[in-house]
Amino acid sequence: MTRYVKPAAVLLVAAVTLVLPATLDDSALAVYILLGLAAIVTAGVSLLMGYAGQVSLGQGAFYAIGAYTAALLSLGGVPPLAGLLAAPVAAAVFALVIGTPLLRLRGHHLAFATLAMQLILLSLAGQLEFTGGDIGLQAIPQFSVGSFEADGAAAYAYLTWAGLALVMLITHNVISSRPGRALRALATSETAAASSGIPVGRYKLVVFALSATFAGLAGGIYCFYTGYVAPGSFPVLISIQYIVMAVVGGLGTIWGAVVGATAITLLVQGLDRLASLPGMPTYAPSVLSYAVYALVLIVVVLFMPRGLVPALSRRPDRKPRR
Amino acid sequence: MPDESALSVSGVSRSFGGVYAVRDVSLSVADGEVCGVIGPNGAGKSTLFNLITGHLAADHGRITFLGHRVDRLAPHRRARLGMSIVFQAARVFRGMTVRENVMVGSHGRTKAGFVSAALRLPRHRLAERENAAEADAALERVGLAEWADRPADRLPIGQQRALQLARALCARPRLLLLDEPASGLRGEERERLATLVEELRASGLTILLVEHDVAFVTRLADRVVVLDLGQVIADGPPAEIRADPLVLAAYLGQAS
Amino acid sequence: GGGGEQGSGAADPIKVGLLVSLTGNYTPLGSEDKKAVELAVEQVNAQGGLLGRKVELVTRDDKTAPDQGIVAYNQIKGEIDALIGPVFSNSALAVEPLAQRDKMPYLSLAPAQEQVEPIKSYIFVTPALSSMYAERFLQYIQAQGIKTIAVGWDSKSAYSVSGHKAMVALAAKYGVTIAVDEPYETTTSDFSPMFTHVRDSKAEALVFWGSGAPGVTAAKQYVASGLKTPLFLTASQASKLWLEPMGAAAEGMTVQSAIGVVGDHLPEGKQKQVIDQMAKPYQEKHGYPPPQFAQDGYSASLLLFEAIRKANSTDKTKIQQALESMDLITPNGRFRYSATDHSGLSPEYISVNTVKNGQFVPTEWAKEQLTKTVNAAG
Amino acid sequence: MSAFLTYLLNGLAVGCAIALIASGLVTIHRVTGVVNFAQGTFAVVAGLCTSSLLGLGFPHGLSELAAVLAAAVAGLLTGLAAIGKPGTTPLASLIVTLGVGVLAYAVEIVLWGDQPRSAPGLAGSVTVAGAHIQTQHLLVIGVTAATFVLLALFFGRTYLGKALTACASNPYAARVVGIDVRKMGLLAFALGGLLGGIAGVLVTPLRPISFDTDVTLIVNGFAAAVFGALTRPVIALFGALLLGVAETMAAGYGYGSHQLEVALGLMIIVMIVQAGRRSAISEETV
Amino acid sequence: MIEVQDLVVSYGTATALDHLTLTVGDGEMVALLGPNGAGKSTLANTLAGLITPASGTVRIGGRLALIPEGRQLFPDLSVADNLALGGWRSGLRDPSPVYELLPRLAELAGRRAGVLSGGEQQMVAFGRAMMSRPEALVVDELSLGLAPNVTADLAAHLAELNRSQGLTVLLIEQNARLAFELCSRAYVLESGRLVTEGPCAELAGDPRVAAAYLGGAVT
Ligand SMILES: Nc1ncnc2c1ncn2[C@@H]1O[C@H](COP(=O)(O)OP(=O)(O)OP(=O)(O)O)[C@@H](O)[C@H]1O
Ligand SMILES: Nc1ncnc2c1ncn2[C@@H]1O[C@H](COP(=O)(O)OP(=O)(O)OP(=O)(O)O)[C@@H](O)[C@H]1O
Ligand SMILES: [Mg+2]
Ligand SMILES: [Mg+2]
Repeated sequence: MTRYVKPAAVLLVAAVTLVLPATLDDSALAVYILLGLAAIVTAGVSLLMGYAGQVSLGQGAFYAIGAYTAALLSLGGVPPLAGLLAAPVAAAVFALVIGTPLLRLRGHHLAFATLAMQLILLSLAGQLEFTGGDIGLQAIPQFSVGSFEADGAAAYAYLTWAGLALVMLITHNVISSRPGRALRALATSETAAASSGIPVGRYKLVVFALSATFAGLAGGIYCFYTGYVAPGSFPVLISIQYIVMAVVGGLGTIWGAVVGATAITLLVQGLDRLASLPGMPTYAPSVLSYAVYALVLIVVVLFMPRGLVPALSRRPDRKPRR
Repeated sequence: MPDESALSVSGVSRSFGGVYAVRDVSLSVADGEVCGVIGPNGAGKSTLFNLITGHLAADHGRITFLGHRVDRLAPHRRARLGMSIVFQAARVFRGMTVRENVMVGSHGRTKAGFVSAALRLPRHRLAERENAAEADAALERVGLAEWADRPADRLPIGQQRALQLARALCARPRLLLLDEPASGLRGEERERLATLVEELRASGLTILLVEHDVAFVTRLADRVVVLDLGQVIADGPPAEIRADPLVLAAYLGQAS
Repeated sequence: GGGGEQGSGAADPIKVGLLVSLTGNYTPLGSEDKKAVELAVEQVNAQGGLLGRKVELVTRDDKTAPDQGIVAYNQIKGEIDALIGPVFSNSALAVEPLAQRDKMPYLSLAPAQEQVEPIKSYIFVTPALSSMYAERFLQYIQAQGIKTIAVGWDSKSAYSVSGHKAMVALAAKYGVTIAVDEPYETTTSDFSPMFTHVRDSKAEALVFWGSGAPGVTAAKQYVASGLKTPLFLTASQASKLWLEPMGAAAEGMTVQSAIGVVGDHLPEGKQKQVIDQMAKPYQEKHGYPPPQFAQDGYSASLLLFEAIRKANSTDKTKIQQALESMDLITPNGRFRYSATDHSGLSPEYISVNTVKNGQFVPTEWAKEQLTKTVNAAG
Repeated sequence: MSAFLTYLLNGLAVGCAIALIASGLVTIHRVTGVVNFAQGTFAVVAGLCTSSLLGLGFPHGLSELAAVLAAAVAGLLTGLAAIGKPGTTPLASLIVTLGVGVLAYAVEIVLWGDQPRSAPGLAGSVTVAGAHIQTQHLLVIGVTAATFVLLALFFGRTYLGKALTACASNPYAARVVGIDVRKMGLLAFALGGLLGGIAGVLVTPLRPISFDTDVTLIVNGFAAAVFGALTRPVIALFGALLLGVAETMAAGYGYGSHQLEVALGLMIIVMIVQAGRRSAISEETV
Repeated sequence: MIEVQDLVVSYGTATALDHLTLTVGDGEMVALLGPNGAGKSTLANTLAGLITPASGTVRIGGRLALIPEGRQLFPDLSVADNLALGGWRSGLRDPSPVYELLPRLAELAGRRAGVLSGGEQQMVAFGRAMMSRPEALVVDELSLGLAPNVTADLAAHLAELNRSQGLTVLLIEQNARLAFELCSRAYVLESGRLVTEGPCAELAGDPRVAAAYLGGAVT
C-alpha cells in the first residue's frame, strides 16, 4: 500500500509542474521561475549541510559564477546552450580550487570563510572591467537551442523545473548509495569515517563542488531569464536565505529544498503584494513584510524544528535501503 | 621476527604539550596473532592505537604494516590496506540506520563513485545489493540482525559497540584493533564477544586488543604487552604477565 | 506582455507604474520618491486628471535587489501605461532592457551614467547624472582660483565611480590637478588614511564622492581630524539625512545640490514657482522640506504627465515621442530631452552651497550663476 | 612614521568597535552554543535609543546608560525566543535569532523611522606622537580594553563564569550537576545584549545608525568572533584588531578600494594556518 | 531514601519504564542489573530529575548525585573546573578531597577534560559526583573503562562512605560480580519491568541470573 504512495506523489508533483507554466500569467511565472531556481540552489545547500554536515554561507557566490559564466560566454558569441552547460562546470571548478584550502576549516570557521569568499568575489566583480563592474552585464541574449528561442517566461519555467528535477534525481541517487553514505558518515565523525577507508578531504571537496554545480546551473538559467547580471543580484543575504529555506523545508530530506524554497518564496511574494496595495501607508511594505516574515519564520522553526517536510510527513524521508 | 610480522611499531613516540603519552614504544604482532595490550588508565593504549591507525601523527618512529611503511599515510589509506579499529568511545553515524552504518565499513574495498551513483548504473545496483547482504551477515555475527533498520543513534550503548564491531568486520580487515570492546557488556554478551574473537582468530585475522577485563584478555590473547606511562614495561605470554610483580603493582593491584 | 489599452473608455484611469526600493538598503531614498510621486498624482487628480481620466499609481517594491525589480516589473507591465523606475541604479539597469523591449515609456530615478550611454529610445533619466555634478564642481573650483584638489570616492557605488571618472576626465579642461586620488569602500568606517594623505599633499580642497553612511562618517571624522583643507561634498549629502546627524559640525561645509533644494534663494519666476508647488505641500504633509530624492520623483511625475498631455493619448509610442521633444521646467531644473539626449538636464541647474544655521545657502558664485540660468529659461 | 602610527591607532579603534560586537557573540555562543545573528540589532537598538533620548534632552551618561539597558532587555527577549522553548536545537535557535533581527526591523521602523540617526559623542581629536586620533576613538579603545579584561576574568576566573561555560560545553552534564541551563542561557543573552548595547552607544557618534546597519556590524563581528572559535574572547579581540588594522593599513598604503578583500583574505589565511595544526580526533572529543 | 512508585517513562511512543516500583532505603547499597536497553539509564536520569516521567511518583529523601552513563564531562573545561562545578549544589569549591582519593587527578588538574583517556574521564566523573557531598548516589556503570586496581579502590571508597556516613547507593553495573560484592540487594530489570529482586547472595545463586550476568570470559 505505502509502496505506491511515494511514486504516486512524485507523478502528481511532476504533472502539476508540467501543467502550471501553461496556466500561469507572466507575473506568477516570474515567481514560479525564481522559486525553482532557489530550490535548485537550496538542494545543493541541503546536500552539503543536511547530509555532509558542512556549512556554506557563500552559496550565492557559485550562483553568481554560474550566471557570470553563462552571461560572458553568450555575450561573447558562444551559443547559449554551451554557455548554460559551462555555468555549472565553472562553478564546480571554482569550488574545487577554493575548496582545497577552505575545507580544511570546520564548522563556523568554514561558514565564515565561505561568506568572506562571496564578499571578496562580489567586490572583485564590482571592480573588474570585463565583468562590467558594479553595473554588471546587460542585454544578455535569450536562451536558445538551435533555432528554438526561449522568449516567453513559460519556456524558462520548463527549463528551470527540468533543471530542478535533474538536481533532485542526482541528489536522491547520490545520498542513498555508497558515496552518499560516506558523506553522511563524515558529517558525524570524520575520524570514524576515515577509519572506514573514506577519503574525508576528497569527499568534502567533491560534495562542495557538487553543491556548487547545482548553484552554477541555477545561475546560468537565471542570467538568461533576466538578461542582466550584476554583483547586486547576489547579495550575501541571498546565501543566508538559502540556508533558511533548507532549514525550514527540512535539512537532510530530499523534498526539503523544494518545500522550503516554495514556502519562503511564496511568503515573501505574498507579503509584497499585500503591502504594495494602494492605500497602504509608506512604512507598510517594510513593517508588514519584515514583521510577518519574521514571525512566520520564528513560529515554523520553533514548532517544527526539523523542518516542514519531516513535520508534515511524520515518517522521515530517509528510508532504509536494501 | 619483523619479516613475518603483520604490524611492526618501532621507536614510536607522541607527546602532548611536553607530556609523553607514548614514549619510544616498539612492538610487533605476528600474522594471525592476538596481542593483548593492558595498562593503567592513561598509560597510552588508545594513543598508541591512534598512532597505528593514523588519527594522530607520531613525533618519532616508524610503523610498518604488511610490508608497507605506513606512518606517513592518512588514516583512510591505512584502512584501505586492511586496518580496522573499534574505538573506545562509540562513534556511530547519526541519522543513518544500523545497516547503513555497517555498510559504510565496506567503503574502503568498494568502488562505485559519485558518477556511477548519480546515474544508478546497473553495476552500481549490484554492488549495493552485495554490500547490504554482507552488512546483514556482519550484523548477524554480532547479534544485531533484528536492529538492522533502526536509527543507529538511538541504540543503547552496548549495541552501539557491537555495531562498531560489525562495521569494522564489514571492511574485511587484515588487522583489527579493539579498544575496550567488552566494556559495558554483561556476562552473557562478553561471552558472545569472546567467542566471536576466537572465531576471528581462527580465520587468521590479526588482532590487537585493549581491555581492562584481565580475564578476558588472558583467555583470548596469545601474548600480552603492558604499557605504563607511555612505555612498554612487560611483554610476554598471559600467564607470565599475570605474575609479573611490576604489572601487579602498576595495574592489577590486590583486586586480582 | 502588452495590452492594457483595449478597454480604455473615458472613465478608465491612466495607470502609472512606480517601482522603487521600499525595503532594503535604499529604503530611505525609495520612500521619499514614493511620497513625492504620490503628491504629484494627488495634485494632478485634484485638477481633474489627465485627458479627462484619473491617474492611478501601481506601486511595487524592488527590495533594493535587481532580480526583485524584474519580478515586480513583470508583475505590473501588463496593466501600466508608463513606468517611473527604480532609484537603485542596479535595479534600474536590470529593468531597463525589459522596458525597452516592451516599448514601455520609462522615467528613471537612478543617476547612473550607463542608462543613457548608449541611448535606449524608451529610457529617460530624471536626476542629474554624476558627471554633471563633477563638471559643476570643477566650474566652482576654477572660479575660486583653486588649482590642486584631492578626490575621495566610493569604489563600490556606481554614482561615485562615474562622478570620479568624469572629474578625472574634465579636470584638465578647468586647469585643475588632482593631487590625491583616494578610493574607499561603502563599508569603510575610518577615513583617517584619506585625511592623512590629504594633509601631506598640496591639495587646496577635498572633493568627497559618496552617498549614505560614508557621507556622514567621513564629514564627522573630517571635523575631528582638524584638517584645514576645505571639504566639498556632492549632492548626495544635500538632505536632512546628512544635515541632522551632522548637526553643528556641518556649518561652513560646501555641499552641492539640485536647484530645487535652494528654491527660497531663487529670484521669482517659473522655476521658483514650480519648486514651491511641490515644496510647500510636501513640507506641510511630512514636516520637513523635500529632499533631493523627493524632487527627482516629483520631476519624473511632471515630465510624464506633460508627455501624456502632449501625446494626447496613452499610446506608448506617442508618449515616447512626446518625451523626446520635451521642454519642461521641474523642481530639478529645465529638462530638454531629445533623440540624442535622454538626460535632459545640464550642470547649470546645480547649486553649490554652504551650510549656514543648518540650511543649505547658495554661495555668492552659485547665486549669480543660478539667477542667470533661471532668467535665461524664463 | 606618524602616518603609520595614525593608521595603526585608528585601525585599533576600528578593531575595538568590531571587538565589542564580537564580545556579545562570543558570550552568547560560549554559554548556549547559539550563533546570535541578532547581535548587531542590539547595537542598533542602543544607538537609536541614545539618539532619541539625547534628542529629548536627557543628559549624556543617563541616555547612554538607559540605551544599554534597553539593549540588555532586547537581548533577554531574543533569548526567550531563541532558547526559551525546550528542545530547540542550536541551528533552530540561530534561525530564530535571524528572525528576531528581521522582526526588530519592523519595530525599529515604527519607532524611529527608516532614516539613519546619529548621536554626539566626545568631540575633537588628540595628537599622540604626531598621530591624529579622534577622542571618541580613544574612548572606544578604553572601554573595549576594560570590557575584555572583565570578560576574560569573568569567564576564566569566576565560578559563575565557569558554570556559564559549562552550559554549552555539555548541557546535559550541566543539568546533572544541578545548573539551570535555561536560566544561564537567558543570562548570557541579556549579557550579550548589554555588550551589544555598549557597542552601539559607542559607535553611533562615529557612524550613523539605521535599522539595517546591523548587517555590516554582524559581518565584521562574526568574522572576529569566529576567529576566536566563538568561545574565546581574547582571541576574538585579536581577530577584531587584525581586521581593523588590516583595513586601515590597506587604505593607508594605497589599497583603499580593496580594504575588504585584504582584511577578510588575511583572516581566512590565518584561520587556515591555525586549522592545519589541529587534528580531527582532538576536535571530536566525545 | 529513594522511592519509586508505579513509574512510567516513555520516549515518544516507546515505553522505556513500565509501571516500575522500587525502593532503596537510607544507607542501603542496592544494585540494578539488566541487559542493554532495559531502561537502567532511563531510571537513573529520572531519579536525577533530568527526565520527566509520564506518570508515577519519584521521591528522593536527600541530596542526590548521579554519575551518568558515558562520563559526560565538560570537555572544554579543565579537570579542576570540572570537579569544582560538581560542587554547584553543595557549595564545595575546593577539589582537594577528591585529589586525596584519586591522586592521578591532581596530576591532571590543569588538563582539558576532553583530551583525557577514557579511564581518567571516568575518575573525573566519579570525583565530580563526590564534590556534591551526596546523601544518595546513583552510579551508572562504575567500572566502565577503569583499571582493575582503580575499580577496587573506588568500590572500597563507596563501601567506606556507606559505612561511615550512611551514603545510599544505587549501583548500575555490568560487572555483576563487583555489584554483588558491594551491594546487599539487587533488582533485575528487563524491558522496563522488574523481573527479579532479592538479596545479592540469593540472586548470585539463581541460575538464570548467573548465566546472564556472571558468565562470560572467566578462566
Ligand atoms: N590530545 C591530547 N592532549 C593532551 N593530552 C592527551 C591527549 N590525548 C591523550 N592525552 C593524554 O595522554 C595520556 C594517554 O592517553 P590514552 O587515551 O592513550 O590512555 P589509555 O591508556 O587509553 O587509558 P584508558 O585505559 O583510561 O583508556 C593520558 O594521560 C591523556 O590524558
Ligand atoms: N533519547 C531516546 N530516544 C528514544 N529512545 C531512547 C532514548 N534513550 C533511550 N531510548 C530507548 O529506551 C530504552 C531504554 O534505554 P536505556 O538507555 O535506559 O537502557 P539501559 O538499560 O541503560 O541500557 P545500557 O545497558 O545499554 O546502558 C532503549 O530501548 C533505548 O533504545
Ligand atoms: Mg583508552
Ligand atoms: Mg545505560
